[in-house]
Amino acid sequence: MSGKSLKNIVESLLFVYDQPLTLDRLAGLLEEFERSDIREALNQLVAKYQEADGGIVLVQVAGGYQLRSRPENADYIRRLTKGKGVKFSQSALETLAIVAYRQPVTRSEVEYLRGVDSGGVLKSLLEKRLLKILGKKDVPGKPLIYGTSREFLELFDLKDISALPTLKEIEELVPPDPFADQPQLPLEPDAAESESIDN
Amino acid sequence: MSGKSLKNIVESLLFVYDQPLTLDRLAGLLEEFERSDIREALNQLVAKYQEADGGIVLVQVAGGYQLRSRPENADYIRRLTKGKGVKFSQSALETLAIVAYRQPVTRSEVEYLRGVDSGGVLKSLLEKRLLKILGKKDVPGKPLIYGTSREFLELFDLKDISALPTLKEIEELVPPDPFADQPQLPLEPDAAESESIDN
Amino acid sequence: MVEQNPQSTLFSDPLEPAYLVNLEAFEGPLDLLLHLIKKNEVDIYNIPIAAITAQYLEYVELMKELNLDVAGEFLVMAATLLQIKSRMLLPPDPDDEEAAEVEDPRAELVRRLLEYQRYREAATTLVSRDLMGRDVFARKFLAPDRAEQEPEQEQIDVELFELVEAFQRVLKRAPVALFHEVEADGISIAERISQVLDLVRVTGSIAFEKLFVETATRPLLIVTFLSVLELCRLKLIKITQVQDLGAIWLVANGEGEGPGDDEELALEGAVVG
Repeated sequence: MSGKSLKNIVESLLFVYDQPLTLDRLAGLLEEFERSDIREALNQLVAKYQEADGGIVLVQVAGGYQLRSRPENADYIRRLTKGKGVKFSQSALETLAIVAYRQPVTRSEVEYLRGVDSGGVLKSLLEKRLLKILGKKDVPGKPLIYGTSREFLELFDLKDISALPTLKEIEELVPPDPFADQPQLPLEPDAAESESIDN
Repeated sequence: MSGKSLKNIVESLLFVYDQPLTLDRLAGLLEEFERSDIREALNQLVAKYQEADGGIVLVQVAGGYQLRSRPENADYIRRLTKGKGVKFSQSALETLAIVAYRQPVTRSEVEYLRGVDSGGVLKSLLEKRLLKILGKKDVPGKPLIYGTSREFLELFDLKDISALPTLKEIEELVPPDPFADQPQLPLEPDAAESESIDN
Repeated sequence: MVEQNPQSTLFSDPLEPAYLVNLEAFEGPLDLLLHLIKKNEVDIYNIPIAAITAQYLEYVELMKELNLDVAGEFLVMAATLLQIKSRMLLPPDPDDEEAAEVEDPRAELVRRLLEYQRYREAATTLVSRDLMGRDVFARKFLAPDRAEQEPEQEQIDVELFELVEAFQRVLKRAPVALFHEVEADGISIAERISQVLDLVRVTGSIAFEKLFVETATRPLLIVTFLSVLELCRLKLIKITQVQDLGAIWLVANGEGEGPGDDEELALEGAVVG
């Protein structure tokens, strides 16, 4: 295999791996190549990245080699985290789900279902405008009653709350046991009586 | 700031991020730059990576741009990642193909085409985030309708859903008779013509 | 296994061992039929239905002998094949001028097989592409300093299915029998509550019976009834009876004091979304 290919392979490996790769490690991975050729490929890559002077740099660090983004661009990269689709925490998602399916619902009902204090989560969902306060329950303490908002519908691309898939619809995706009580079907008149095999 | 710098910044962003970055997203992140300049930087980068022919490739996928390892080097990379690659069952693939080409599609349409219960497969593809629930179809029973996700496009290296390989036309296969004047195969007898989505 | 079974004479051509291993692997009746068509090298547009049906039934029987679960779909297809076979045996009606024009009994089956084959090929094409995680790899995103996030600029990245999953999780853990996902005609209690509250709020009060007039199905009656109970429990509505044995009225809570801020709030809430 040509040096160019080996160079490409090493570059692919450096790209995929998020930690520094040592020559030893590379030699271990690429058994069919000579250690000296791998070293040469690394040198070529170092030269290539130096010359390219681009948004990716190849650094020697911790005894190994690592591709990194250009340090000068760090400010821009930090912006990525900001807009990175933030995954809901499990507790936020659960709380949102309970309100969506059980609305109108009070905090104590949410907490009863979740088994944990949910005040903070409810507050943060209110701040994100995914929930809204529907009113106050007419019982001692007048607890707030929560429901989902228009923003909630938008987030999940729902026309209205009735477009929310019911649990039944999801559960129906898994057939209970289609073979449980299959009626015996006479397949062919002449074969039917001779064959009675339980399956 | 020079055009070269912008190119570098975009390259750094593409390098760091694990999902395809769309022009919209980049324009949102890099507010101080003109959208047209960002597009130009992307074009320059595409040309650069094509020319470099190295271990990293720049692909247009799922509506955006993404740096990936060169496909030819997959064997070597798998040594690094311990080979926990993706594996699909035939039923998962069939179902994915049907949803991809016929979306928005209901479970019963999938099952008619496959000839078997497909609830379990649909659920597992939903769990793998390759499919998503698009809403409910506006026909009696309001069945859920499914479509493919961004992750689907990313997984199969598709720029967008129109980049799917063309489906072989059945008409090509059918000789003039005896089925030449067959009416269109009714996929869902009571809902074939209405494709209205109620989500 | 087949050899030990006296019924193995049933098989006109002995099954190659490799095939036995694959028996389970058929995705369904269409998959099995396509296999038989290919194996017999027959024209898909002119399937020798008697022969193919016989072989199909043999395989289904074999599955049973091997104690494999024979899914209902295989049996339905068996019935379909037998029906096609018998229709093809019928002599053409001499009185029917258009008999020759009548659709080939195999036509729909052929269309389904072609359509199925088409998607199977598409699946093969799909999986031969450069798959992320198998042929191509991206880097992991190592988020820099998360502390700089500004919450109000977060883009929320969540799928509807995740919401449903979250609720399922809650239900699994939740104290038993607190509520069931009762629903009727696709209407859950939550939705019905919202509808009932809506009605009551808009009209101020509504006769209890009126809620049930148009609701024909029993499940919907139950859902409606449970919704009313739930609304009472939440004290969002009041139930009143003007005289003994008179009509029962559902009254929006707070209605007696006239429209106020409270009502407005609740009204907004009633029409969720």
